[in-house]
Amino acid sequence: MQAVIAQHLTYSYLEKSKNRAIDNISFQVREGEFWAILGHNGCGKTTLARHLNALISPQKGELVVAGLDALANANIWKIRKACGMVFQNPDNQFVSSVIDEDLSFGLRNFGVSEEEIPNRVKVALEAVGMAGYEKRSTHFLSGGQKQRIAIAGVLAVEPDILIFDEVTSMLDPEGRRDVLNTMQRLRERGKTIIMISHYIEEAILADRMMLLHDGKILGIGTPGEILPDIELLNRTGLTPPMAVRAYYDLKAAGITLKECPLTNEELVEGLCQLR
Amino acid sequence: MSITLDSVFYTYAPGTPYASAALKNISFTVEKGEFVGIMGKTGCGKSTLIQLIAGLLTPDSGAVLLDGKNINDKNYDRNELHRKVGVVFQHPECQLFETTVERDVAFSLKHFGWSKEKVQSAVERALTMMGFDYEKVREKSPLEFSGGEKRRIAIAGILAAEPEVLILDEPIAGLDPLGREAFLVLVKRLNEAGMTILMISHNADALAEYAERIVILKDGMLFRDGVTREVFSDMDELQKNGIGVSEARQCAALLAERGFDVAKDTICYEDLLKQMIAIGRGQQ
Amino acid sequence: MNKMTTVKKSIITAVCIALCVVLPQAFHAIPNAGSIYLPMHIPVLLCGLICGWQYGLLCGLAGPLFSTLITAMPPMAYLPPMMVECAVYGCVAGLMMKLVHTGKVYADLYISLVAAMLAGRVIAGIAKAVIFMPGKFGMAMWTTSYFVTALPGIVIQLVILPTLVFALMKARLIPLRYSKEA
Amino acid sequence: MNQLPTGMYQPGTSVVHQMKANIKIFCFLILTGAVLMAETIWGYAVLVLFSGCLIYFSKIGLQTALSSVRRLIWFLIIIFVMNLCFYGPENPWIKIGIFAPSYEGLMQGVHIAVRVILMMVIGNVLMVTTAPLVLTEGMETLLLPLKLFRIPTEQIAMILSVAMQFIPTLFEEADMIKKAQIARGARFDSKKLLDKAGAVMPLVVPIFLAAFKRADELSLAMEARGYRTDMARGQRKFGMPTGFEWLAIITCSILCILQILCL
Repeated sequence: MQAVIAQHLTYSYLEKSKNRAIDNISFQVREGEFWAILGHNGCGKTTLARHLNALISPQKGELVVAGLDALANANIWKIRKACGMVFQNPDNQFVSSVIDEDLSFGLRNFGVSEEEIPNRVKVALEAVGMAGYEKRSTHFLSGGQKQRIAIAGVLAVEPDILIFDEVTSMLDPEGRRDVLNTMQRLRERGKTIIMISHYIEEAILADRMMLLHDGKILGIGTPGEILPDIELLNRTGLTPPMAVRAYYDLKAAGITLKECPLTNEELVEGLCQLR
Repeated sequence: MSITLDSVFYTYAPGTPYASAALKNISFTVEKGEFVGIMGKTGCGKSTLIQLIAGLLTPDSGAVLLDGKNINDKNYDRNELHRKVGVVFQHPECQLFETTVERDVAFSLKHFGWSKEKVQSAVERALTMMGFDYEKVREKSPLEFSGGEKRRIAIAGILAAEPEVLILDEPIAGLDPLGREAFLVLVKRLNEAGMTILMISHNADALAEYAERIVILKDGMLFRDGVTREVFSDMDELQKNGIGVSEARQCAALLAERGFDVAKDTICYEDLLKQMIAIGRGQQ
Repeated sequence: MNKMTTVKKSIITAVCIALCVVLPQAFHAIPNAGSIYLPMHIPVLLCGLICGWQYGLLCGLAGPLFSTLITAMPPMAYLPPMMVECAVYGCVAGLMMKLVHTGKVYADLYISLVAAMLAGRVIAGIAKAVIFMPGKFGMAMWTTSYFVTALPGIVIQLVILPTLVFALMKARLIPLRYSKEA
Repeated sequence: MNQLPTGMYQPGTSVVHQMKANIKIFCFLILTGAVLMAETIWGYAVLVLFSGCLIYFSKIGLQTALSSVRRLIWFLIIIFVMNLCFYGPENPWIKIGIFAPSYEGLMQGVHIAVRVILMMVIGNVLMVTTAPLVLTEGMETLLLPLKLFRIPTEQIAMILSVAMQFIPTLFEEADMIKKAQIARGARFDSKKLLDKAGAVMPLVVPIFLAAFKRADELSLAMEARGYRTDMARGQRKFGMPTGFEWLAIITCSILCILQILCL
């Protein structure tokens, strides 16, 4: 089953403008896949993400999310239920300063019964590793914890697809690790995850990745296919991971590793294998 | 211009449940022209520290000295402090408010008594330095620009005053890779021209590459203060305390684990690469 | 930017209510700020101008109330007349923006603001005379407390509020009133 | 402004602390009515006695209960003196220029002063025993009857909850903006009227821009989480009042009725 099917999506904020936020985007995400969408600021990542959550309806092209046609107005709320979205700034996502109140927000919106709400809240908090935080205030949490609560708020509605729109960009390294670990856990539970980021290191975790530049797709493939292509990364305005850079610099010095490493572990392994 | 903190103590909101980020007995001196990186976990007191240096907070006890003069003395000239110490806060783009870019950048020059020509040339210089075409942007509203551009305009507003000390709080957080690189190169250039730089960052790679000295705070106390190379060489201890080290340093540690001979003070990519080439050649 | 959804108007109202609490505190260090700048009126008027009369009304009622609850300022005894005054500000500002369409944003804003500030002061004065302090609140006291001491505040608000509206339009946080201006 | 104000709330375990916020606000409203209705000496005496009991049961101490009275003491004295001197000029004790103190004036002055003090004491008890957040939650339930007038109470409750949640964040943000502008050399102390307006611009404009940006992002996040104002949502449920709470409501109501009857 395909979680997302996008065909020739095109969108511009000012109608009839030549300045397109996204331009002729086509891709398919299979259920349970972890996608990373990368590009520099203003490349159209966020516009694309908002399409997937029906915050923006497609101007041109076709989009099917979780089997629902995004062009049909009647599907908007169904899509938002099936496809949750977590945003960049953890402070701007809470509707209540009491955690369980905030988590019940989405549930009440989608008509979950009052009896079921406490249980759903509990399960969602456990899933992000914040069990027992129901009655706490959001104001005394660290950035990473806040973002995990925001994820729990989306998770409580039990969506099949989760979109993370630069959720780590305002966090410190510890918070980032926290949130990335949470994503990994969700992926193991079979959720489809689409992560938008400009940290190339985060893309290494993904099954497939997409490079966006000026609203156009420059490349789609596995990290193993995309990341070693330094020329492509440069065109997108990204810098390659250190291991990839080292691979080419070593090659230039006459040392060729068996295959291009993506992580430092693989790089060290590669050096060992020269023996 | 040298900055000295002499056994500074500070408590936030004493006696309330919100009491936080206290500084305890902080002493160190930054000499003119240094590039100092400041690290520490969120809530360790980094931001308090720079606010004390900028004279925005007054220490409970101890003194903050600029060129040997206590900035909290009654007869210390605050205007001089604001002129000599430029502070780029986190998300500086939030400070913009004027109707045109030119007026906003010139805002901090208002009280200097400079001539119109001097103000204009300072504004032009600062905007050009931040990569703008002065004539093109001067009449535009600063609010119309994109996030990254706004940040550059705001920073131009600080640089226009030609401060001797530049304090930066997480200046590259949220920028994309190219923006990050360009900004760090610019800061390095300013530093080479004699400006003292204090930069708070979580980005250990950036600090490893550019800062000469690292100060690390932990729970409001000075945890490390030393040459970048030496501070980062103690990787295990830092990581145990929640401080990340540069990627090159981590990679060097991985190599050492596998029995390769790698110097402990390998913190930049260039150093690492040289040693990896040596290792590779040895292997072959 | 297109028209604002009701969700967005609601949340703008919420931040304006929050600013009724925050702004007076932010002005704290400025001498006499409370009586000169009347900081609590700014978010209320702005909310009315941008979101409409219902939202302005709510902001005018809830803003002072929250401020009393959280910062204990204004004191409980001043709260009811203050709520009436602010509610009228927000409400009238919103109504006037709906009724007045001169084709110039500045003109619309000035007319709406002046009308709102006059109406608020008149109605708060009547309310005080009739309900809150019957017998002791006369014409002389009303003119003094609402106009003479507040005059600088009125002038300052006529400068601040249009500037704010324009800044928000420029930053594309609220839609343009007339598509040509910007 | 390093410090986040928590209002007057002081945690405690007294019976008044433990009452539900909506019941407390309801009682407060009834009592306010009673104070406004009071006309006779006996009416006031009963209310003073009741306030005394209230302070005793809430265990907050006389000091705290009277704290805001002390802050407004000059205001009270001025009101008292004005009433004393101007209220009943028909048969004054003595007439000096426009000052004409009289018995009626004295009574009117006492009347107003006692009324204000009583209101403040009762208000203080409410605010000292209830955390601000809980107070707003309490208010939300009291809004429910407005539904009869087709007022969108759920939307209002949501707005109030979001406003409450934003206050600490905006406090911090406003503080940082202020510091940043001071570091840029902003001065807030100019003398001329129009300069004064200009002087606060560096503070006001960025604070509003930041706040509206937050509003923009949050409204988007709420829509993404399925919020819509055009459809009924689930509602939080509140428990029935406990025995003590019924007692409190009944006592307050009796007080209010007594005051009306004493008229």
